[in-house]
Amino acid sequence: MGELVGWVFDGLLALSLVLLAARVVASARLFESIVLFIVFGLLMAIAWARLAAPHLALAEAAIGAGITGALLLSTFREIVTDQPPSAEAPKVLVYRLRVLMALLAGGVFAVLGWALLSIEVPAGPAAGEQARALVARTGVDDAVTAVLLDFRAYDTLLEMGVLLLAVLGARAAVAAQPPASGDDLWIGGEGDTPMVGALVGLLSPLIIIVAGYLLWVGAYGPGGAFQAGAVLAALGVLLRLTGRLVPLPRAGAFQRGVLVMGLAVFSLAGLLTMATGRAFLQYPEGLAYPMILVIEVALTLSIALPLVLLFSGSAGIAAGRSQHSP
Amino acid sequence: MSQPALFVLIAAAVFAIGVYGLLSRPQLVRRILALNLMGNGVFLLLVAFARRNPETIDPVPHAMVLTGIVIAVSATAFALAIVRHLYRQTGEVSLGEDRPR
Amino acid sequence: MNEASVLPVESHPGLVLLVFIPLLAAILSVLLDGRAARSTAVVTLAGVFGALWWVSAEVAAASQVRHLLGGWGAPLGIELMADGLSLAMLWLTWVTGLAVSAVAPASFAGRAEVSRLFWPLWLTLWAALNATWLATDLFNLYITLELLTLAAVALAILGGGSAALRAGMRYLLYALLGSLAWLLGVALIYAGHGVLDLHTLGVGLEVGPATWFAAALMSVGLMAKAALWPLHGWLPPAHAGAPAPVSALLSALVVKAAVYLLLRLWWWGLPALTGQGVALAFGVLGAAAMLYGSVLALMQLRVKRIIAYSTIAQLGYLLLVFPLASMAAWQGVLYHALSHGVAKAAMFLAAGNILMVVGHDRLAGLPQAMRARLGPSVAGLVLASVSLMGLPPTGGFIAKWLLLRAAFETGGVVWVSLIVLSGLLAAAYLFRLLAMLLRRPPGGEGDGVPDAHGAASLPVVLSVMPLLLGIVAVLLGFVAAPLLELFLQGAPFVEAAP
Amino acid sequence: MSALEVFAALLLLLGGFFFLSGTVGLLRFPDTLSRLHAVTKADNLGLGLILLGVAVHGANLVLAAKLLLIWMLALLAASFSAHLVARSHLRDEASRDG
Repeated sequence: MGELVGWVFDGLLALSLVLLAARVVASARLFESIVLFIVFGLLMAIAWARLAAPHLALAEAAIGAGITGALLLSTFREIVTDQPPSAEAPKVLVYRLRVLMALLAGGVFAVLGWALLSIEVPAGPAAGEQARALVARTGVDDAVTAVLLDFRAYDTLLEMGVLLLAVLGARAAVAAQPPASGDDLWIGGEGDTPMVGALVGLLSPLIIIVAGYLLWVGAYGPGGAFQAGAVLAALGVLLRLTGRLVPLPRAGAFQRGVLVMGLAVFSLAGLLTMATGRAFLQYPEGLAYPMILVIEVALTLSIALPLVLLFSGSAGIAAGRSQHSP
Repeated sequence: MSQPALFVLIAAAVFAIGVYGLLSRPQLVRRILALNLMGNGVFLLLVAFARRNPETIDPVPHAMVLTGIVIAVSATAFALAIVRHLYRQTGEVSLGEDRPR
Repeated sequence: MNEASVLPVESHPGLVLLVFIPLLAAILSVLLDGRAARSTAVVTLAGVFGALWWVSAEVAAASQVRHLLGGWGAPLGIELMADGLSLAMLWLTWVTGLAVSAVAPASFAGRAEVSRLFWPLWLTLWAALNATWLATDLFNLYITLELLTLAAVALAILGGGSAALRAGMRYLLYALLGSLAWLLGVALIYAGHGVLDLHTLGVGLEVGPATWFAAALMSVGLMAKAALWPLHGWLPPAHAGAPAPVSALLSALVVKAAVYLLLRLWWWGLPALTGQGVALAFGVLGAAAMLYGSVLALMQLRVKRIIAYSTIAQLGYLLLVFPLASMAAWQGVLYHALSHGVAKAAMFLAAGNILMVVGHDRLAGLPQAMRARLGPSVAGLVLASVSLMGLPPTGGFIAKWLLLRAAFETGGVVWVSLIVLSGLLAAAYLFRLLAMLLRRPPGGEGDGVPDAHGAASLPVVLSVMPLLLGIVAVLLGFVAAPLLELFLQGAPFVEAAP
Repeated sequence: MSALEVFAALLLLLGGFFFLSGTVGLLRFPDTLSRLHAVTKADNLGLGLILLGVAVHGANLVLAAKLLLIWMLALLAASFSAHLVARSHLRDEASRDG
């Protein structure tokens, strides 16, 4: 009985994912596509949960659907135009091209599906088995956290570089021209409502507690720096939307520090272990857990701030009320 | 059909839908959406394969996908920043055919 | 006492330093927000040089050097590995980096925000390049590829107008698609083999349809990033539209990273698959790139465009190692990568100078008044062109001579004639470029040369750098023997019996 | 099946029914405000019932406390977003009339 319910659930979930993906692509209205993509992300989070990947369910809901969705919506808000659907190439040609593209995509699906189903479980020494076998030697109990911050910590470190580059790159896009003034994401265009203050007052401490909890629990179970950082970033997005954070054209020294802190702490930790005659990021016995914890705290802040800055579309942010008059 | 096999096929379908979207919709935000769909397809694939043996779930793909999600949001944010500034400068939201020289 | 002997042989600290010196410098440059950029660059260059010297000595002795990050080792952990091929790319990166770091302050003078962003972006790009040359883990390479992509696109749009944004967006879409194809291939390989390490994978590989499909996907992804025909569409606008120092980096190094990985993937990761069919396919693609790029370079009307299309053509040579498959071909390809990198950097910097002084880079005669100022740049352009054409005694000559020899020995008449034809085409578009630049402007003065701001002066460092790089491109022709000896450590071929 | 489990199942079913009616309301009601009315009220009640069902099924005080927290947060989010949607709707109406 339970198995059957699971089957029906998985089947519906799978069907919804495919239909949603198709609608995201096919919908005539961009807004609809974006909203459906966010819904797709939320269903992906459920799929992760079904596939026994709670870490990913958390990350997907916060980052994949949440932050990405916020970024897409704020972009939509800025670029939405009343341009009629441009009179493109002759209809017949477009139609033929579409058929060709659909055939190509169908081919990708067929070949990919065939290749995937032909894969058998590898016989040789697999990374995964070793990972599970050696978790006990890492100072954390959770296998995914062990992979992220010990076995393959170098990946995680470089990934922080990608996030930093996204912030720098977004600034490079502006560098050619003066920052646009007056654009604001603040939703309270006609002055605050009492509800906004109440919400921010209630949620802010709660979100900080949740982020702290996620960070701490990462050593034992689903959670960790990425989930915690994404939740903190969500707080930043909320504060930015409600005018509690305002954009700045330049980042101050403190914010620049937070921006690179994760990368810096992580790198220095690795160079420190190397200076004591070990391999890069080969944590000394007994010090693994404290070192990982320090790195994770730095990572959390250095994940949250870039995401907020990218959403804000500015080089820096500051506390304050937006200058909009009622 | 087992649960991993079902999701592996769904992953392939989502990836292929993303390919179609990337090819057929020139609007830049839509292209970015399509790339994100393709990325989600790959992520789903990795995690579904990690569960082939229900007793021993492979943590390595989980870590890879977590990394991949952060990279995806970084690339998306960067791409959207370019789209926004391209729109501010030119009013365009898609790339016309580039005429060489 | 020798430091290296204390450490476990498999974890040489130099490899880590090669990645982390530029990375820490990038962090520092974000913190300092554009201040002290020069001293940061000098320290970084010196540090990387030291680490590179140290690692080179080890490689010369032991043929390859590794570092097991975290002390785990493959298949669980990530490894770094340096062999001759890595060293060649590391040194090329250092030389190009030296030139670019030297000209950047003058090149971006007066544009505070641009130079504030240039340093962290370039230093991160450097770290990402070095990480790519040293990586052996397929998923780690996905991350370094993304680092390269984001840094390269950000640099390409730096300070540009809407045309640069458009070109950057196109570049980004191609590159992200390439990354996704790579990632999908990695997922397939991990599902089928349970490992991500290139060398572990290469040993005792059992080949199924999924592995073939993965290899094809990863190759197509890399081709998109390397602008190999027919996925080259993004390169000319992006490389021609970027600031000159950035064009030099993109053309000498970034596109080569993708070709480098193509070689690593097939010759190290999937040697069992690298047979006749694959070799022929890559040979045909390489030939198409060589001919197509050359013909289009012949048709361009702007200096930077010619150089950009020339990049497409010259990258095609690197694929010839697949059909020729011999030690001579390997040597030739390796040396071609080096000499092309140096020559291209010289040419883009020279083109940047022309753009700066004349105000445009259309193919018209240089006005008399500006010839003196542009003298060293044009001289550098000439030397670099001589090397690209493959005339003695340059580095390009050595590369093309080795390739020709390989084609005679193992290839056959088709490949020989291809190399000869492509060399002639290169000579044609480069002579055309030089002749158009050096002719007397038609109609005496004027000829629509924008004149008022044409009088921009040229800082000395900008002026001489193309010439210096041009000289290096020539000198490469004289030091080939010792360099090749080092860079052939760990090559996938053995010297044919004499 | 124990009596407790039957009770939990009933709560879950009832919660599902409210969710369903909320969705029907969302689809069938004529204008923004009445749709909002249907979806917020019915869904909040439905969620509450389902969480209660889960809590009864789990029979664990810590779990129940967590579920209560979830419900409170969902209520907060729902009321706030309903408020904003309604406000934006009224503003649109005003601008259209004026």
